[in-house]
Amino acid sequence: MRRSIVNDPEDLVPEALEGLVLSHPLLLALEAEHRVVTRRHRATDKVGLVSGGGSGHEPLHAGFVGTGMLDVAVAGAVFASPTALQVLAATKAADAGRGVVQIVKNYTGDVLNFRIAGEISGDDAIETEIVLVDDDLATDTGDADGPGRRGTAATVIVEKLCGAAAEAGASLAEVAAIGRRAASRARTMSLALSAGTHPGDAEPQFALGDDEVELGVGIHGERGRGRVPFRDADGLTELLLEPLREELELHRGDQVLAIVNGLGGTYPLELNLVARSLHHHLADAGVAIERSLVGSYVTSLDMHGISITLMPLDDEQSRLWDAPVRTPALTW
Amino acid sequence: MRRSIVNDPEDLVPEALEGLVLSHPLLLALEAEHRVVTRRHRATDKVGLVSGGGSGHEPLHAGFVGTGMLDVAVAGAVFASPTALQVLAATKAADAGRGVVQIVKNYTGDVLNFRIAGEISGDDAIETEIVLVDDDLATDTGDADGPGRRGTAATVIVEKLCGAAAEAGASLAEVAAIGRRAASRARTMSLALSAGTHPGDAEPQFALGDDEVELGVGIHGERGRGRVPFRDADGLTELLLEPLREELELHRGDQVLAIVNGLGGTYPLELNLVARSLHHHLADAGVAIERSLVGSYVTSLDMHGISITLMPLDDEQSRLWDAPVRTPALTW
Amino acid sequence: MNDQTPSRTLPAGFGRAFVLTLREALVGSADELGDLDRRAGDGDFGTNVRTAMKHLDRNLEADEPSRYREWLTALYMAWLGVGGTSGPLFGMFFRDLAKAGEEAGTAAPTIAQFTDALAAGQATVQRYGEAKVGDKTMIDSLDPAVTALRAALEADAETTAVEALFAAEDAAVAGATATAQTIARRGRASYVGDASQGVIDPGSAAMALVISSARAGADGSGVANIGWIA
Amino acid sequence: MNDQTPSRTLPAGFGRAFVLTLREALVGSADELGDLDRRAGDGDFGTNVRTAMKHLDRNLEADEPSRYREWLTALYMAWLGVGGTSGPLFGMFFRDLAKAGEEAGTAAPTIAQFTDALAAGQATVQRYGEAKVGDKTMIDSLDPAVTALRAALEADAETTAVEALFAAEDAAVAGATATAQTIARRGRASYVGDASQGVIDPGSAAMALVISSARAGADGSGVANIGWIA
Ligand SMILES: Nc1ncnc2c1ncn2[C@@H]1O[C@H](COP(=O)(O)OP(=O)(O)O)[C@@H](O)[C@H]1O
Ligand SMILES: Nc1ncnc2c1ncn2[C@@H]1O[C@H](COP(=O)(O)OP(=O)(O)O)[C@@H](O)[C@H]1O
Ligand SMILES: [Mg+2]
Ligand SMILES: [Mg+2]
Ligand SMILES: [Mg+2]
Ligand SMILES: [Mg+2]
Repeated sequence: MRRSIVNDPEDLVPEALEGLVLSHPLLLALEAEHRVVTRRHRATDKVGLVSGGGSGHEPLHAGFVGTGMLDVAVAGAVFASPTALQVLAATKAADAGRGVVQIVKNYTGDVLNFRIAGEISGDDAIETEIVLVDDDLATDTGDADGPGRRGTAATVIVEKLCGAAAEAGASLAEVAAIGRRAASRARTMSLALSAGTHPGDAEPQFALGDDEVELGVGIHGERGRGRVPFRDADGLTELLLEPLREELELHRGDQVLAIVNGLGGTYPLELNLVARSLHHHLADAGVAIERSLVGSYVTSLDMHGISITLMPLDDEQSRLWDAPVRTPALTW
Repeated sequence: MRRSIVNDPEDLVPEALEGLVLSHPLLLALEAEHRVVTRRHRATDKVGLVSGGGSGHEPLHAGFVGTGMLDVAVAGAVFASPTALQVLAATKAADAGRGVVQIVKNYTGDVLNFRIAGEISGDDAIETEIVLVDDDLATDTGDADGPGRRGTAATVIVEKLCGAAAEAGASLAEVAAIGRRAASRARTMSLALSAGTHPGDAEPQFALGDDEVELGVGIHGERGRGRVPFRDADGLTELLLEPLREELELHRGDQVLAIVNGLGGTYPLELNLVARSLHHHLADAGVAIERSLVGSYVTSLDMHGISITLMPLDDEQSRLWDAPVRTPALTW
Repeated sequence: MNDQTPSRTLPAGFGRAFVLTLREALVGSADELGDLDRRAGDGDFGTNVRTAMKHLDRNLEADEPSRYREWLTALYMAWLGVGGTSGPLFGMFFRDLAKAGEEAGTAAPTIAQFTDALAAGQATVQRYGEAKVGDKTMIDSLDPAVTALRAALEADAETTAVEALFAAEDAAVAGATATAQTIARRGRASYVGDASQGVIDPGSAAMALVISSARAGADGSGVANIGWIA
Repeated sequence: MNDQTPSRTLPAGFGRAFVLTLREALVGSADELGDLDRRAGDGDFGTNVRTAMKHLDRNLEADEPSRYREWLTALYMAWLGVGGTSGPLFGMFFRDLAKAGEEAGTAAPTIAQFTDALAAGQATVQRYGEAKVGDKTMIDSLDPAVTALRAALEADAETTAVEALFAAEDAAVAGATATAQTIARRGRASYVGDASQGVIDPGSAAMALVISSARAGADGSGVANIGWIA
């Protein structure tokens, strides 16, 4: 049984946003009515960047608002899309006259509400482009009619690269192209040893047997490719890496950006073990991890699990990745 | 039951350190034999700063190695002090000719091994000063003969302020004085809703009833002042804040540095709720949070709980706090 | 057919009457609509309807609309602030209805403008929601309503706007009740599979209330037909 | 009293014999020492002893010591690499013993130098560990050993180094066995309270093995007395 540190669960998201903004008074500002977090000092004369989605994935998205990354983040309830009206307010807040790129994880509700907000913001002569993030390899069914792959941890890469490009003065089309390229090249695999627990609930979203691992789990506790036997850190890492290597057709000499991501209830010792294992496995295959991020960036409440995201990296992407960023959750 | 992402539990700490260093190749280097993490590029002509202690508190300590903070961190097994020999190796590695400040959390084993390493490093003409961190108000018995207060999250403040002073060229005595002043002024209170689970173990370190909160818990799962009834986020925040306000004698117009720290299994939504509540409570009392840090910085494996650290802040401390820092876990 | 003939104009104050009638109808059937979504969906539709109407009240208070377009704008913005699939779809649907007031100025739109707007709204809902007739969605009452409305207006130049709207209402209610025979292929209800059989789709029922309210706004009665929902 | 008289010098090779004898004694009683710590402590002392001896073997391999000082340095560094309270305390204790070789050059220290070193080691252990006699720690065998050694050497100029070390060994073993009657006030054993009653303190037993090994290193037998531990 998990008890949550919460007041009225109804107020969780607005209170948490308020707490975040109070903790970063020089960096962030809050537009409380629409649960929109903006930079404290709005940027001028650059392409605006907005993202958002359901809550429960913190630090995504509001933790990535700041110079060099998002202009605006908008938060829905836990695991629920923000409404079109919220996204509209967020999109308007992100506009500085050069158009707005909307970075959207591929879930029906999010896509619907962002598309609608984009259409309506056209009334105010705001140009928008949607960049869809759909990196979750576990949901790659090849079915053109289906909802497509889910969006998960690659969102951080897309937000970072687009953020750097926008900051450097790229046009709406250029920023969107950079985002789409990153999204098309990044893939993620996830696994969970236990599910997260909704604030206010006592029981986790699903239960696993002592010997089971949920492979390909989603960040809302959605089921994945199936359950496989539990194994050690090196073995778990391989479970995630193998399908990624195959899908991305990684070869000796390739360079990648890697994210070893905790799903919320994973402690740093565990993440570092997976990072180590990933380095060894890829080094054995002659693939160099040129850049990496290890931490809990795209979470699913307190789910105990990990995801690995890999993206083949080119020089332009390296430059954009290395560009300065200053947000609550990512700074360099 | 919690299962851990681990290989042989015996190898957990060295493997995790390796993973950390592999993930920060430009920032960190590993001296594997003694489980010592150093800056990749050793500083010259400055006072050296070393800290360390048992593992399981990540990102403490190795996560704070880098420019503007620690030169070296040394890691014991989970919740066990590093040996004197490890600390000796770490102290030597931290020396750049101007002496070494050892930042030590107040636990018998840590104090013993750091003192011994300090004494022995005198053989190599290395001057050392120990700064003892003993901020845990729950263990303030007033008993001069006892082991004194435990050291917890204020370690981050001491490491940051000393790091900035050392980087700016302060002398051994000056750096130590800055550390001791911070340690003497900072106090922490912690609570847990559930205990952490040792890697390799299945059961958490202690069990609480559905209506119980362990108040004043230690970062190794030590018992605190006792158990109190569960309550909401605002109520839990008050539980921690009240004794701190009394001890620090905070008055209208005072300025503080605050750390809202997760103990490992607390998710960001929860931390932000506590941060919000702390801001409101202190604002009502006319006390300004001049600087703050909200995150899981000093953990106890996956313990679900929080600590609040407060330190009255003067101008010199603000300047040192604001100075640039670049480490895996803290960068600005 | 001349829409400017008195029998084919919608009355002054149509916007107000339409929106307020719909408000009453939705508030009055929110429990039933919620139950339907609980039986064959994820159960949030009642809450979504209530939230939309709360937003509507707030918008009406803040904006004090007078023209048709302003009334419908208050309605569409209310729905866009709601979650679920119904929020954005109804929002965009009513946005198209609002546009019908663009050329009308202070007057109500003509029945032809209103009919075109309903058709545009249907197209928008289908563009975003990708539902076809028979998928057990709001389209299943909207599509026959639009067809019936057009047919009535085109069949006989004497048919009044109110008569045509009665025909549309009948078609909408029939379409909605017929969804009980189908299995959901869109929205959350599609996850429950066969279990949706036998249950009226709540979105199609709500859409029928929309048509019913338009009729009641036009005929001056100010009361929609809600008794058939259960 | 003249320490340079043959009867009061420690034999050439004393360092080697002392350290290797102690190694045998500790390895041979690690299980028993571990059991004692399990009964009245936290149970890690056996592991700590074994780890120290593993480190010792590695150091001996790497450094190939020849002088007394080098043998004792290998020993003290081995213990400093061990956890628990015993690691750092034995480490600092043996460091003081190593210092006795500073002036001795290639020779062994004199028995007077060795005695002073034991006393210095006791002072260091007490400075760091803050234990008094009677607290049920390694001090309870070390303190009487040092006293007996000094007394034997001072009482009679004819007493040989070996004779004096036998007296010290007897006192150390008696001190260690007597800890069974006391309740721990230092170290992890202090947490178990009265439960430590009836159990010999493992650290005091290990310290008695140190004195025993010094005696065996001096008398050429090369075998410490370990049978009394249980
Ligand atoms: N893709 C779609 N196209 C048209 N209408 C839809 C679609 N999906 C759901 N609906 C309608 O929305 C109604 C449910 O609304 P609601 O409960 O708010 O959304 P959700 O299904 O996301 O929980 C359904 O009864 C159906 O009429
Ligand atoms: N403060 C102290 N001073 C001297 N000796 C001590 C002290 N604390 C413990 N010891 C000795 O150390 C022995 C236990 O060693 P060990 O098990 O390695 O340490 P720990 O008690 O930390 O688990 C005890 O039997 C006792 O003789
Ligand atoms: Mg629903
Ligand atoms: Mg729903
Ligand atoms: Mg012990
Ligand atoms: Mg111990």
